[in-house]
Amino acid sequence: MTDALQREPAVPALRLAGIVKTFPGVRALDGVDFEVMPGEVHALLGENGAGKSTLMKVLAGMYQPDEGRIVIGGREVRMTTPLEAKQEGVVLIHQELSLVPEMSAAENIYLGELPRQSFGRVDWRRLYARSDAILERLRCKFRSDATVAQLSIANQQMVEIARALTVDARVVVFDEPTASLTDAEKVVLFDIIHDLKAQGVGIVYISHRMDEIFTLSDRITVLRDGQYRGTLETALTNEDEVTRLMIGRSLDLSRESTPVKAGETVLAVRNLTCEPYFEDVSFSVRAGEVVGFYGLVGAGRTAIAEALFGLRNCASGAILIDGKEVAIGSPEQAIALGISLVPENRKEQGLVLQMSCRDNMTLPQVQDLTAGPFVSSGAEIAIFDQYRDRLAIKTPSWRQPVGVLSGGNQQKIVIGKWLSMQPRVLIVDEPTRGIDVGSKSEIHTLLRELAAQGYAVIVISSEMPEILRVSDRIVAMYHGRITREFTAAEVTEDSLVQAISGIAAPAEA
Amino acid sequence: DTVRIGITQNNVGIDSYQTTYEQAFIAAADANPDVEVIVLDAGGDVARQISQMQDLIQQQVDAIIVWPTDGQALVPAVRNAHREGIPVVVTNSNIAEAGMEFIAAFSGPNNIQQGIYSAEMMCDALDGEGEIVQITGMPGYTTAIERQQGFDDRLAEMCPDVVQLDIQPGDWNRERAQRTMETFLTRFDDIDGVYSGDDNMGVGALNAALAADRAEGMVFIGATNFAVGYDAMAQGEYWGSVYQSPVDDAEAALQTALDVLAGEDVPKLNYFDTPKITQENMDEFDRPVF
Amino acid sequence: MLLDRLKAGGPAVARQGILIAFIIFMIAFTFMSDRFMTADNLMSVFRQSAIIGVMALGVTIVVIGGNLDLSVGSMLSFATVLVVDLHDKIGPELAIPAMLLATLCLGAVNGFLVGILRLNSLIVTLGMLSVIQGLVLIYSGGQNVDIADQQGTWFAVFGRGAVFGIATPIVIFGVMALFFHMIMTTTPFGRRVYAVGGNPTASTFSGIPRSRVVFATYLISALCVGVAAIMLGSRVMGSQNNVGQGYELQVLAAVILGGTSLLGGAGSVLRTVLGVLMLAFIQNGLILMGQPYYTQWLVTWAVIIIAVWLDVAAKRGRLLSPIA
Amino acid sequence: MTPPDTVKQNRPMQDDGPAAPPLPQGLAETLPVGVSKRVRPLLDNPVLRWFVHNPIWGFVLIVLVFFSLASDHFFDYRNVQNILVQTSTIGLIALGMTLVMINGNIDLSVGATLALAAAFAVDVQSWAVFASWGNWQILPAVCLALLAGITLGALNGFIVWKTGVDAFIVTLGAMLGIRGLVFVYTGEQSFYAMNFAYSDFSALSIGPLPVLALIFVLCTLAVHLLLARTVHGRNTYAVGGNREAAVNAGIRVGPHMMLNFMIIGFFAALSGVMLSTQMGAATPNLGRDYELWVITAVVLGGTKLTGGKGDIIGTLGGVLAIGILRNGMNLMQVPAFYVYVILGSILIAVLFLDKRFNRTADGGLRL
Ligand SMILES: Nc1ncnc2c1ncn2[C@@H]1O[C@H](COP(=O)(O)OP(=O)(O)OP(=O)(O)O)[C@@H](O)[C@H]1O
Ligand SMILES: Nc1ncnc2c1ncn2[C@@H]1O[C@H](COP(=O)(O)OP(=O)(O)OP(=O)(O)O)[C@@H](O)[C@H]1O
Ligand SMILES: [Mg+2]
Ligand SMILES: [Mg+2]
Repeated sequence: MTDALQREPAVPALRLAGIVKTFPGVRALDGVDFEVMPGEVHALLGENGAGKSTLMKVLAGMYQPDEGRIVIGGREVRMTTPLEAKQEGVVLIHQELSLVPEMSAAENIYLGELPRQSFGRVDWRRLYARSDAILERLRCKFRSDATVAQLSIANQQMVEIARALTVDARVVVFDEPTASLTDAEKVVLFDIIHDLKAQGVGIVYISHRMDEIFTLSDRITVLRDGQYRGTLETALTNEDEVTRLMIGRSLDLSRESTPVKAGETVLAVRNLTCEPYFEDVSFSVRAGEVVGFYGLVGAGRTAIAEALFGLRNCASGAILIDGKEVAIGSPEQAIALGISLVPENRKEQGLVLQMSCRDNMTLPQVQDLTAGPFVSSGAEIAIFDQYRDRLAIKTPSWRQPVGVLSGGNQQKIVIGKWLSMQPRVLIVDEPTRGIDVGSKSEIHTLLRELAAQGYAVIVISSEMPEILRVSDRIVAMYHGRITREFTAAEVTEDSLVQAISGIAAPAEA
Repeated sequence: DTVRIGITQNNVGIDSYQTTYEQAFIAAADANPDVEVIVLDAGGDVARQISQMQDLIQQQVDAIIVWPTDGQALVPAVRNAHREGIPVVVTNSNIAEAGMEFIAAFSGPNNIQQGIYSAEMMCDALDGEGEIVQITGMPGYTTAIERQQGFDDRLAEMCPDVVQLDIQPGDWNRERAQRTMETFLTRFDDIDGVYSGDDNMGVGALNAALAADRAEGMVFIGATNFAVGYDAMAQGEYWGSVYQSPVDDAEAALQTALDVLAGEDVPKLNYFDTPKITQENMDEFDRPVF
Repeated sequence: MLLDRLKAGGPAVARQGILIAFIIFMIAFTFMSDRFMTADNLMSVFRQSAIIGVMALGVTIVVIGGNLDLSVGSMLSFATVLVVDLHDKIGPELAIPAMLLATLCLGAVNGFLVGILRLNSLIVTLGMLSVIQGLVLIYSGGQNVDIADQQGTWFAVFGRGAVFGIATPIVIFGVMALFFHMIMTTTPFGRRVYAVGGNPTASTFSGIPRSRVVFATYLISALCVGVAAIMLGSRVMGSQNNVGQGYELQVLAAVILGGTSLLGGAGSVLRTVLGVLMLAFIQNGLILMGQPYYTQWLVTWAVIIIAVWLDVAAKRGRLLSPIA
Repeated sequence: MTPPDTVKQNRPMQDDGPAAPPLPQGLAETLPVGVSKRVRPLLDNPVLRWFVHNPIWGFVLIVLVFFSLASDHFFDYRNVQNILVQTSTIGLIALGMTLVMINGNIDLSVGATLALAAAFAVDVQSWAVFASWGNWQILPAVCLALLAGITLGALNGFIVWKTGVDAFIVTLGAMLGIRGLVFVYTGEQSFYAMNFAYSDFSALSIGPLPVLALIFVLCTLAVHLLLARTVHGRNTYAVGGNREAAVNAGIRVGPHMMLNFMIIGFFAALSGVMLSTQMGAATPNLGRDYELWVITAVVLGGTKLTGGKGDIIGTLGGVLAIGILRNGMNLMQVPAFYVYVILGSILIAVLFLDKRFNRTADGGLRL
């Protein structure tokens, strides 16, 4: 940490004072103060829906605050558009990717300020040279003329991050940049943050991952329900204190593996092949156990889930439920067989954003919640209330369109939607991406409970702690093949890392 | 040896008149072994008709018959044909004054005269006094404009005491005319007569009046006597119209073109007769086939 | 300010921007023409709007499902020509079901192309508009069709009759509007249509048979056209081959005025009724005021933009769009 | 927690980049997974691959072959000229429509704008002020017509920008309203140009190319360059591909869209002027339904209705396809009633083929 005595009474790079922002029915920010010094990494923490992203959008000129002042480099500013914010040297790396899929990485990096030649022509050479240099710095392996749609999510995130390096920024905001990065890219990102810091840039870092917060930040500010809760020196605090400030209680983060009495095999997969995504995959899941699928992004885990849910045609192999071979041709059939899938991408695959929370939650079973020919509103609300309480979903009412909820609460709606189906096999794909620590541990507890109640649960995750915490068995995948299976007892971090990176010899014939 | 004649029509299928015209034209051409015809339809679009003229010129047909979608807009296209030495016969509704020097002949009814006839029948029926409304064809189309012009001018001249309360379009469409008439009926307590751009719309107006119980004593006058109009006339509900046969129209057009090609001295304007038809003299006419 | 009130009132009131525009218009017309606010005139406008209105109900459902239907205009020509032509050939009691069946087949073709093959609905229905127009012409040989015995047939009841003193078209329109409103707001099918229009991918992931739902919306639209054709045929007692020409855009304008989003997933059948009535009253009001017909187009321009603007502004809580 | 060192070691093993090894190299970028194995070998040939990506040009080729076999007049040099001139009307508007649609908007008012511009172009010539200008009286008339188009486009764009109402709705309203203006202005009558020099212009040729066709070709080239090479062109894709991202990146989306609406207004007006020179007149009903044909051509050319994707080469293919079909059917004297059926069916068929070949990368999911 910087020597406190040497620190001049420097002008803060950024100061937000008394920011208030209301949305219809929600007071998202309620007089928030926030300050970042040049060369400081200031972490912003809070539960899902605490108002972190909203605060940053106010800073980036995307929202107009109802009240409050924004002071950048000692000068009060009013920013009505993102353009003005950019000109003030504020760069926001968005939580939800903000890219144009059909355009090249380079064009995305320099979106809005493509280098020009005469007659308004794009200076392609300069564009690609500069972008390649930035990607080089980020140690990305793809070229800047690659189309963004064809990049993996992680690489798309890197493109988003690359934008921070295009301008002489005074303040850079990273809003959950690591949610879809692998560990390797994380390391690069942290290096970049250190570089920026050394250049005297003020950095705001938002994340739900405590380990990152504690390795990176100098100070931590906590928001709760749109209100400022306090600022802590990272060096002088600990996870427990921060958590308590955030959610008002401590968390028990011990590993939750009440040994299960695994029952009958519910789901078995034999030599399932679905090129080019995965090949010759065999595994089984018993009632009462949680099987974790771990692997690098693109290893083929999602594709397996999709195949089980009737969304992919598989060339060969068999899926057995209760020992009987079944053909699953559509999600409808999968649901009828008692399979539920919490998909990976909640916005595109999980939710109808303009529909109400309740309607989203009951969507797969609305056909059955009827009184005569009509949907029974009472039954629906009962289900909604039950899972709102169980998952601690924060929303003013069931009528709220799901699109305006915070990311974490949206995710909970999706989980609630599939839990309410009372499935026999529950597949959750990246269930806690972007979810705050409190809810995360609730979801973990919940997954364990479900198993204990006799559900067969499959958890796909790219977060090792999560996998280790919830799984009874762990299936490791590499390049579309299962490389090894571990029991909770035998697994170690090292062996798992080896299994997913193709170092260990595949355990198949 | 055979002659090749191209025809581009206005909008076949939009009403029975045009359809019957086309059938009669093809039938007449088939009956004559020396004629080969190329039959095109502009679908009501001027620009498409001009393309079709270009296509016909390019195919070097011996003569072109055109039923203008718009009398003004076709002048340059007709001039082109003229320059290429292809005689043009205009059918049904005439081309604008500026184009007259480029055409070989016009053959068809006189729409202005028809408007005049209708005005005269209206005056007679109302004894030179009363309040009427007018429902015109599709706005912007020559036939509609000419009939309205003939009617308005003659009416003002012949019986200045007949007041036109309002003029609204019915788009050659019976249902739309019916709707327009319904609004007229709410708006005006007294309507003594209705002039419609054709009988199809006229019967729509009649329907509206019947439904409102106000048809009694109301004078309905149209143009282009359709079968429905003829029947309504027979029942005494419809006063009069202008009798115009698409078969005559088509045959006259073809014959004019053949005469031109044969080098005969054809007058510029060949109007075929479109007499008044009223309840009194309707026995002299056959029921229209369309 | 009105807008602040809207905002303060929360979403329930905010969604009624169009209703407010409608009421303003009605008041304005009442002052400008003394014939406007009379029972006769209102009834006459209701009756006139029934045909377009019934079609608009079906199109609303298609649009909520995330698609467009531009083929309704020529489908109306098709259905009307068919029912009128068959009336004299096989009698009304057979003509009506035969026509409905044929029209549903056309709807099924739309549904198959858009729902099952997933082709772009704008272009498919545009193509079908042309195809169906051709079919009508081929069927009728381009001749108008008429019902010979206009006085004697009970078929007249649909367009000219009355039920309890209310014109039948109004009754049919009203009943169908309520029926489809119920379907869309209270049944699982309705929910599914909203979901499919709102997010087709998420709907599939929720086990909704998306193809079948879209297919069904096109059947409904065709059914509505069939019903409209019965009313039209009965009202006119005849038909031209192009009676429905241009209806597709009027219907679409009404649906949009009703606040249904062209992106799908949002909208309401009852509010489409409002849109239909609004357009009909504008037309009627201006003619009553003795305006030439083209002012009606100019006013419609202004009304569409102002009304939809009020609507979206109320939803987002500010008048100007946030686009920089 | 994973110590960073472990991860660093693993780095070389990790796959990055667009095509993860399980996907067949190379093909991943060229074609979506949905394409059947039988088609794949064809794609090694770059010419065939180009046609698969631009199916409309394949269709143009087929139609060309078909009509040249079916009609001896088809490949006449005069007929080719005709096709070019006939295509230019819809083609010019389609250029502007491509921009607007890539932007994620649409413009339904072009047909009415065309009519208004044509009316201006023809009427203003005869204003008394210009009586002494001789043939130069055409100049202010044409300028005024083009200005009217640009103004109406600007109006549409401004409304879309400021109100946030969907362009479909704004321009649907404008379609009715501007047509109303045309009728107000013309008093329902047609105008004609007294000066035959005006309509003679349309008959001029430079070398083998009619002037009208030449104007179309030049405009096509210009818009192609605009779209592919300039910052404005790239921003057009950005705004349509992800409007929110474009806003976030500081592109001034409102003025940007307004500019594209002005461009389409200009082209609609230019098209109207060119049509009126062919007619030497202007009629109030000019350009009815053109918006639908233009949109059809642009979509057939591969532009996505939702925006973000499309190009001028495809659009050119789309307008040629429609122009050739129309012309060919005239030459073959297809009966009017069947023209409707054939045009409609072909439209749907092309869409179907396009879907077969260019299935977008939904990753082979059965959605
Ligand atoms: N456009 C909007 N309209 C209405 N409410 C909104 C809108 N955007 C955010 N909110 C509400 O404001 C609150 C704060 O949301 P915000 O996205 O800032 O949370 P967050 O702290 O970033 O959460 P997360 O960790 O899940 O990303 C939430 O309750 C959310 O529902
Ligand atoms: N190289 C790639 N390019 C484009 N899309 C890909 C690629 N690899 C995978 N995908 C898409 O991403 C989805 C997930 O793929 P896959 O099952 O291989 O990943 P995964 O192991 O679940 O990894 P993660 O979910 O963490 O991204 C699939 O639907 C697939 O279509
Ligand atoms: Mg957030
Ligand atoms: Mg995955």
